[in-house]
Amino acid sequence: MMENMLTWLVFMPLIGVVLILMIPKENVNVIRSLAAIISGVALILSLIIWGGFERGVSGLQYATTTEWFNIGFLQFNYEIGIDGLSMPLLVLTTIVTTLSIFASFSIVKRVKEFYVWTLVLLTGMLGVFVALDMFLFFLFFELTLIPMFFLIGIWGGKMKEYASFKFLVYTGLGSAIMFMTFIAMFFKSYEAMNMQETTFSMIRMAEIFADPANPEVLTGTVKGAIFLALFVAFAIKLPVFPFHTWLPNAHVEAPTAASMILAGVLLKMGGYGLIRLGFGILPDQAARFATLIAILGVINIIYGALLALVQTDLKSLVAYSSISHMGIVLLGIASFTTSGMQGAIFQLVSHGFISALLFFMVGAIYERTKTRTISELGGLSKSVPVLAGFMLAAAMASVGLPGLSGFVSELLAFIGIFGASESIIPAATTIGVIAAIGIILTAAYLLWAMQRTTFGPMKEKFIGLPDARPMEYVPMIGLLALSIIIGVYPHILSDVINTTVIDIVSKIGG
Amino acid sequence: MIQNAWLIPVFPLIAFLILLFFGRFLKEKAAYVGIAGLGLSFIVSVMVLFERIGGETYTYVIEWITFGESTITMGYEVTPLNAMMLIVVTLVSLVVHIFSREYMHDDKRIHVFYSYLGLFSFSMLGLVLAPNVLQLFIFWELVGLCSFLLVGFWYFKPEAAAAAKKAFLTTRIGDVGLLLGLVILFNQTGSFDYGEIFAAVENGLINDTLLTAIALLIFMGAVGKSAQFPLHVWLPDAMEGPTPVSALIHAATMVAAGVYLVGVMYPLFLASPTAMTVVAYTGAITAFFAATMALVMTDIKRVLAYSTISQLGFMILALGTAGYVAGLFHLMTHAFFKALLFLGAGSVIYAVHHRQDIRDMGGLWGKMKITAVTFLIGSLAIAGVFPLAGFWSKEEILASALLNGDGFLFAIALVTAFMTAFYMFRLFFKTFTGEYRGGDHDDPHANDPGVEAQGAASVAEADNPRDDSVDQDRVPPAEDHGHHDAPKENSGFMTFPLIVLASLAVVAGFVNAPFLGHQLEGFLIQGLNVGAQPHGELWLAFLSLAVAGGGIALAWAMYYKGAIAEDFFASKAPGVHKLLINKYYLDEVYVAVFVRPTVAIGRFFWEMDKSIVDGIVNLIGRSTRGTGRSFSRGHNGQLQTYGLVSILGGLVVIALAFVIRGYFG
Amino acid sequence: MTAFDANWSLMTPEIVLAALALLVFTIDFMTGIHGKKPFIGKLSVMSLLVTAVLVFLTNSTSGQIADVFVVDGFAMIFKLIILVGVAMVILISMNYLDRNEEIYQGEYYSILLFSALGAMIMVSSADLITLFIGLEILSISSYCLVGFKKYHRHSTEAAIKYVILGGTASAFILYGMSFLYGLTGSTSLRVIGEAMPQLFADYSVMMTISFIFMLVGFGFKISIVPFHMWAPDVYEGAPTPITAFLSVVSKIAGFGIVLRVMVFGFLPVYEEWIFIIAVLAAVTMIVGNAIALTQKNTKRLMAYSGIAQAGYLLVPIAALPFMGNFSLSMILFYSVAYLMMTLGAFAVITLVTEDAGTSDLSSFAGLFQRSPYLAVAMTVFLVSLAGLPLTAGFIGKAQIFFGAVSADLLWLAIIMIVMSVVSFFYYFSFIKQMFMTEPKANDKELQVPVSLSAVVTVALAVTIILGIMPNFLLDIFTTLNWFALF
Amino acid sequence: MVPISLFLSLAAILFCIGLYGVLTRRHLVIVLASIELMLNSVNINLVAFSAIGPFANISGQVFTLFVITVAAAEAAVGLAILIALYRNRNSIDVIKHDLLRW
Repeated sequence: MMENMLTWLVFMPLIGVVLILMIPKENVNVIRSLAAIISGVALILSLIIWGGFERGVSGLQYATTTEWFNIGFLQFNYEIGIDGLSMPLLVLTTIVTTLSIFASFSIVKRVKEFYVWTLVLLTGMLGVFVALDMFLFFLFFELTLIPMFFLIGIWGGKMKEYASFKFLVYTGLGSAIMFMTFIAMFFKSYEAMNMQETTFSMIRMAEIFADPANPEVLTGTVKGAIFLALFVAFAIKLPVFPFHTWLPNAHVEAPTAASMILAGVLLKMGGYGLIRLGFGILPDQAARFATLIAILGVINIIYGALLALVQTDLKSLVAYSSISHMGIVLLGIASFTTSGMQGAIFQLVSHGFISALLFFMVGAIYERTKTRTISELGGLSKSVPVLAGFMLAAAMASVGLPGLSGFVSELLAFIGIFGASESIIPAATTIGVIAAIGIILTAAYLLWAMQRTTFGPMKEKFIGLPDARPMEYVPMIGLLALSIIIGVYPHILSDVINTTVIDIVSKIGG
Repeated sequence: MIQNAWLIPVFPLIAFLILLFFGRFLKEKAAYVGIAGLGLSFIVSVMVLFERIGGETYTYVIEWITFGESTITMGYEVTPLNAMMLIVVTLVSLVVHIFSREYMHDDKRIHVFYSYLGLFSFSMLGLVLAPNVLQLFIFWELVGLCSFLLVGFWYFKPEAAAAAKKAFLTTRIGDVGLLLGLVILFNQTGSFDYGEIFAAVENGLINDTLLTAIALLIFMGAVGKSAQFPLHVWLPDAMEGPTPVSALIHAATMVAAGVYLVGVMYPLFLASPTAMTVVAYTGAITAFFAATMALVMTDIKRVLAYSTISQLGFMILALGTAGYVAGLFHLMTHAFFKALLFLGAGSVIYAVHHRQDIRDMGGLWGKMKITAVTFLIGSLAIAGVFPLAGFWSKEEILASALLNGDGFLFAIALVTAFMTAFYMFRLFFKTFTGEYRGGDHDDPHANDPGVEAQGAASVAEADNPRDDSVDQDRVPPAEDHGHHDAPKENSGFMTFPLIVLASLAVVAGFVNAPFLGHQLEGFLIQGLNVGAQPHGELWLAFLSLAVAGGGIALAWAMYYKGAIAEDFFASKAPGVHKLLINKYYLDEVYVAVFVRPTVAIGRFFWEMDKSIVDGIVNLIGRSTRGTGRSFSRGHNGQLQTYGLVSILGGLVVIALAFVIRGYFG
Repeated sequence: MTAFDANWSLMTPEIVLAALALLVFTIDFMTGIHGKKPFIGKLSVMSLLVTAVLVFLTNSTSGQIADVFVVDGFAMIFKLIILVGVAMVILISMNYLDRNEEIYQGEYYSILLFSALGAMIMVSSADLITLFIGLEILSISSYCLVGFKKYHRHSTEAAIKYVILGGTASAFILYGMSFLYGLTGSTSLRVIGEAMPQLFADYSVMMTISFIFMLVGFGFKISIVPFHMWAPDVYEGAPTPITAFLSVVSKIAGFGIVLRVMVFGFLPVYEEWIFIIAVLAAVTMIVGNAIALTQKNTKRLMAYSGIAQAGYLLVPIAALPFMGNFSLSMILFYSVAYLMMTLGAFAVITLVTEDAGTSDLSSFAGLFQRSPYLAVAMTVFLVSLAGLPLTAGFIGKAQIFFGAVSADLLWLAIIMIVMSVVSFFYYFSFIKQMFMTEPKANDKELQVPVSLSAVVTVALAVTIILGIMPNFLLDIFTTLNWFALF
Repeated sequence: MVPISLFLSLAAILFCIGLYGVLTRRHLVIVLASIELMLNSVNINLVAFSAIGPFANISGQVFTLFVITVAAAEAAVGLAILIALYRNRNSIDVIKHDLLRW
């Protein structure tokens, strides 16, 4: 059981899908509870894995490999395992999904399908984080595409079709680039090993790229091109300017629960892929392009923040804030320091919770007020004090207030970028200082938004709005508590991550 | 007990948590929860202080985060400085808690108020106890959050909401500098612990340029938090918060955190002469400009706010001129008398039905004896009259400015001291002497620039007729307070704190009085290498007294006696007056220089995002579709066209084979 | 070797099928021309399945008849695809025919059987004449089938377009063939192939023209751009099951002969045509996908989709000289995948468009509410066509992609994958209609006939199984003796 | 002896004429006839190669017979469809049959 734990975890939601399919769609409450139970079981499984995860041990854990199928000499394996990088994200996925299922209890339209797609999505996301075979990774990566397309397309807002298609085609393009790159990597590694070895294993691939039998094959140009292609593929998902434009559309139109998952987990797949594949397999190229990545990170931070500042729709404000926050991830990984790398991973996790909470709050407020336009809101602290309070807390977490998880990641990322070696990023200090402006801008747009929505005189039409329902407390308290726990005592996360981070960074020699 | 110093912040935290979860059931009783929490904290603080004076010390840390080989720890530590600060914070916080019991009792959200106060006390005490500068920063930000929450406590007032945002954002600018400074410092020293940082500084591990940069960045944090020029603009606006909050946060404790920060990082600053100069000049300029603005303000709280800025400038000036003890000593005394003044102001405001304009007051001496007397003590203390607390500390600051050798700084300090005495007594005389000018008109100065836009609060309130229960700070006090028109003394909940603070304002100065042997100095500098502390000679004390006396006399002549017309200076130099009334137009300048362009850039980028970045994406989509559509035009239903296309296609293929490949000739 | 020495038993499946087709024809005569005849449909399916079993059995004795007719692994797989395909088309047709009484059912089935026969002969042929005969049996049957709704204006218009353009294409093929014959003196592909390098050296212009004429003709049959113009019109006008037939059976059989001709005839001179094929593949993928984006008619959309898919299938042909058997494996795997997903999709389309009375895309509106099973199955088919993972289409495409990269056709591989992403758009617009649009007010729950749901189920199962465990099929391919002639 | 190139040229010319007819004539019967013309040009080719080609043998003539047969079948089907079309549309003008397009 222990060694197949990950497999159980990944495919458990599919069992849930089968169970849900057997329930008549009229039994809405049964379906809802079942979905919650299934995701809860996944959450418990992931926590058991978390508990059994050995700290301070380098390398993979819970790893298994099984031959899957082959096309000619191409052997495809079912190879999974986790390390300190994927472990937190795995738990993040189950938590955010479980809470988003709680958050979606207010959905009344086509309930059965909703949970089927959510659970399929859960399998895809978990699979992405455990897959160690590139082909498998790609499969799971793509598997997340369709459920999200449906979640946006069926339960979305006015422009749902545009948004869902844009999401599908845009991120589909990213996946296509990723696939091409994987194939290129495969062939180059094959060639580099003098046609003696074929592998899709990320682990083996990293070894081959580090120490090929035939170094002439893997020239700097080839590796550089591969790295850039990987970067673009994941940049679309993360998203990185200028590949970000699908995100606001998708977020604004998606239903609350889907937004939570989209911002909470799906974007993280981009960052995860970048670290796992880009930095894990091609550390030298990552170092070579570190400056570019750092600059893009800064652009993301500033650009996202500036756009968030002028949004008129609360949800798109949060969406742009996601773009801004993902810049921190880029900044952290580009620094090639343990702190920066850890900051990036912290940011992935922390933003997962915070953005999910923000989207949930926006969704809850929209559900009551029927508007997301900032200028039409106001005085919510008066009409729905609990919701407004959590909204404010979420905004503060997003601002990066110490004691909440966002601060830790920002701190680490900044320590990273300022500590970046001169040989990797020449103008690290300048980049860091510009990025710091983003902190002010973040505070500006979020506080301004809070001033205009939760503060101010209460609007006539918002009198008597119902405040938070008991079921809504689950995601609100859950997400905020997690953010606080990580913010107050980040050690629980850092002792899981640290060894892996040291491994990644040590590949470039410090 | 010193091992249990962690209890000091924990009591308010528990109070906060209790009020957060059960506050709505406690209502007014919430106040007692808060008071109890702070009371316990205060008791523990006193015990800790005595043990500390006895020489005990204690540090406790746990691992907070690990990355690579580095570990950051968190914990608590008791040093002389923070032992002193613990007393100041818990004491002021306690009296403010007590004061608020009466001041806020009509507010339906009193439990929320007390929970915020609890959170603030927790954060401020955590800040003080921090054993490393990162932990300090963490609590530094948390007190900022509490300030935001408390300034915006009456969030339904647009001005309060705006002020809260402004307070948070402006200090955030400084905080970013501080954060960067810490980050660079960490990368240089590998630690956030004070000890290791100072060791690195002493051993010259950091080069001078970087050291100066770090010091200045850290100082940026202090500038923001302690409302120093040019980031002082938030503090006057923060007066939108309830008055007890102003007393606690925006006079006694949080705003002093910047000074405290410079204090705890003092060895770092000492190592960089450039940084010290910048610190000194910032302090001096702030002290002076804030004082000039305080001269003309007519809102009682704003006068006090500018006075606070000015006094904080004094402290910074002292630190910048090597007067380590002088600055921190003034921090302590100021905490007491400024809290006293604010609470006194609160008492007055409460009594005059929530008017804040001093032109609507007057003649309160006889009506509110305790308030008036304590207010007078506070005013005397801040003016620096012997033997009150302010005298001792201000004298030391002047000494430090003088002995630093920069005559300019000394001159500014002296002029500012004069202005301090003047504007405080202007305030005192206008408020407590003469005829009571309130009662018969509602808000005569609503459009007066002196009250400025924030005075429009009562206009905004008209939009919210439903806020009757919450917006008690603005409603006619008839049914609320039980006193209709004539102001009268408030209950013991309000006067007791005044008396406590007044006593302290009288005696606090003696802890470092020369004739008692500079006890505080001996306590504070133990184990620290902060250089010899400057002490003035006797003539300086007399000069200081004379200046204070001059200021008081001028105020007396103008506002009590009427010997000089009140608008004497205003009419002589209307331009200057207007400039001061409008606070040097700094707010407008900031809006024009920073806010508007940022928003404009944001708009521009947004347009660009929609039209170019996303435009290209959509264009690719559309053009693909357009290509498809144009291709499909070929399918016109005519089979002969189809044939023709195929044949032409075939010919093209032949041509391709012939020409491009070139194989076939 | 004379004709009488030959091992005629190799032709058993064809002979049996011909006999059975005639039997069906005869029974039809005897039962009167009008009316519903479900038993004939069943009989036809049985015939095809019997033939398929025979095909499978005869494979153990691979060989050839006088360089004219070969039985080898390659032929077997194609024949199985054809037979299963036609069987599924018939199953789809049964319900369709009951709704369209103008169609004479007996004739319809027997002609379908004859077309299957033609396709089988075609893929087994090793001789230009056999090849031509097979091709024409298939083509002429197809002309008839397209025009089967003879009182229907679209159907007859489609038929006349098809017959004229198809005839012209045949003429092109023949004209090209005539030179091959003339310059080698043989119609045997093996002989031609052996002589080919010398021919190209001696008569390069003539051979080029000959090759390209044949390419134009074959290109027409497999509808590659720019010889694809007929396809959308004919697909749209034809009875829907026939559209399925054309887009699957006819096309795959066409690929069969293209491969035969390429492998046997032109492989020695691959340098001359590989680039042309690659360019045609690229153009086909681009144009097919681009036009498909704009389509609102399901059948027409599927026609362009089919064109695009033909482009994908051309890629391994361009990679053939480098990849050899692997290329064939790719083509066959993708053919099987294509057969299943396309026929599955057409099964749904047939039912839905017939029920709605229009083949507009909007007829799919709210299908999920009307028949969840069909909608989900259709989604799987479309996802597979789009090439998303865990479906046969993905594995097929991935293989082709691998092949293309291995063969240094990276640019083609990139076009292919980008065009796959473009195809998301129109495949998912079906899905959008099914799941995200409310059904029209008067649309009731859809009754799914057994035959049709059988087709859908089989197609669905195969699509998913091949997507998850492609080795079911791939392992068979590795054991095959592809070509008996070499 | 007449060189084979003449036959081939004749065939080519016939093929082109046929093709031209297919592509330009508006009368469907003539279009069908033009296809026959193209097929017949193939026949000329085959017969010429069969008789005086570099590798003259009988296969070409056999091929020709098949082509003729198939052409007949094709013409039959074509005409049948043409009649059906005429019944439906009352016209056998090529350019009027464009219901199916775009």
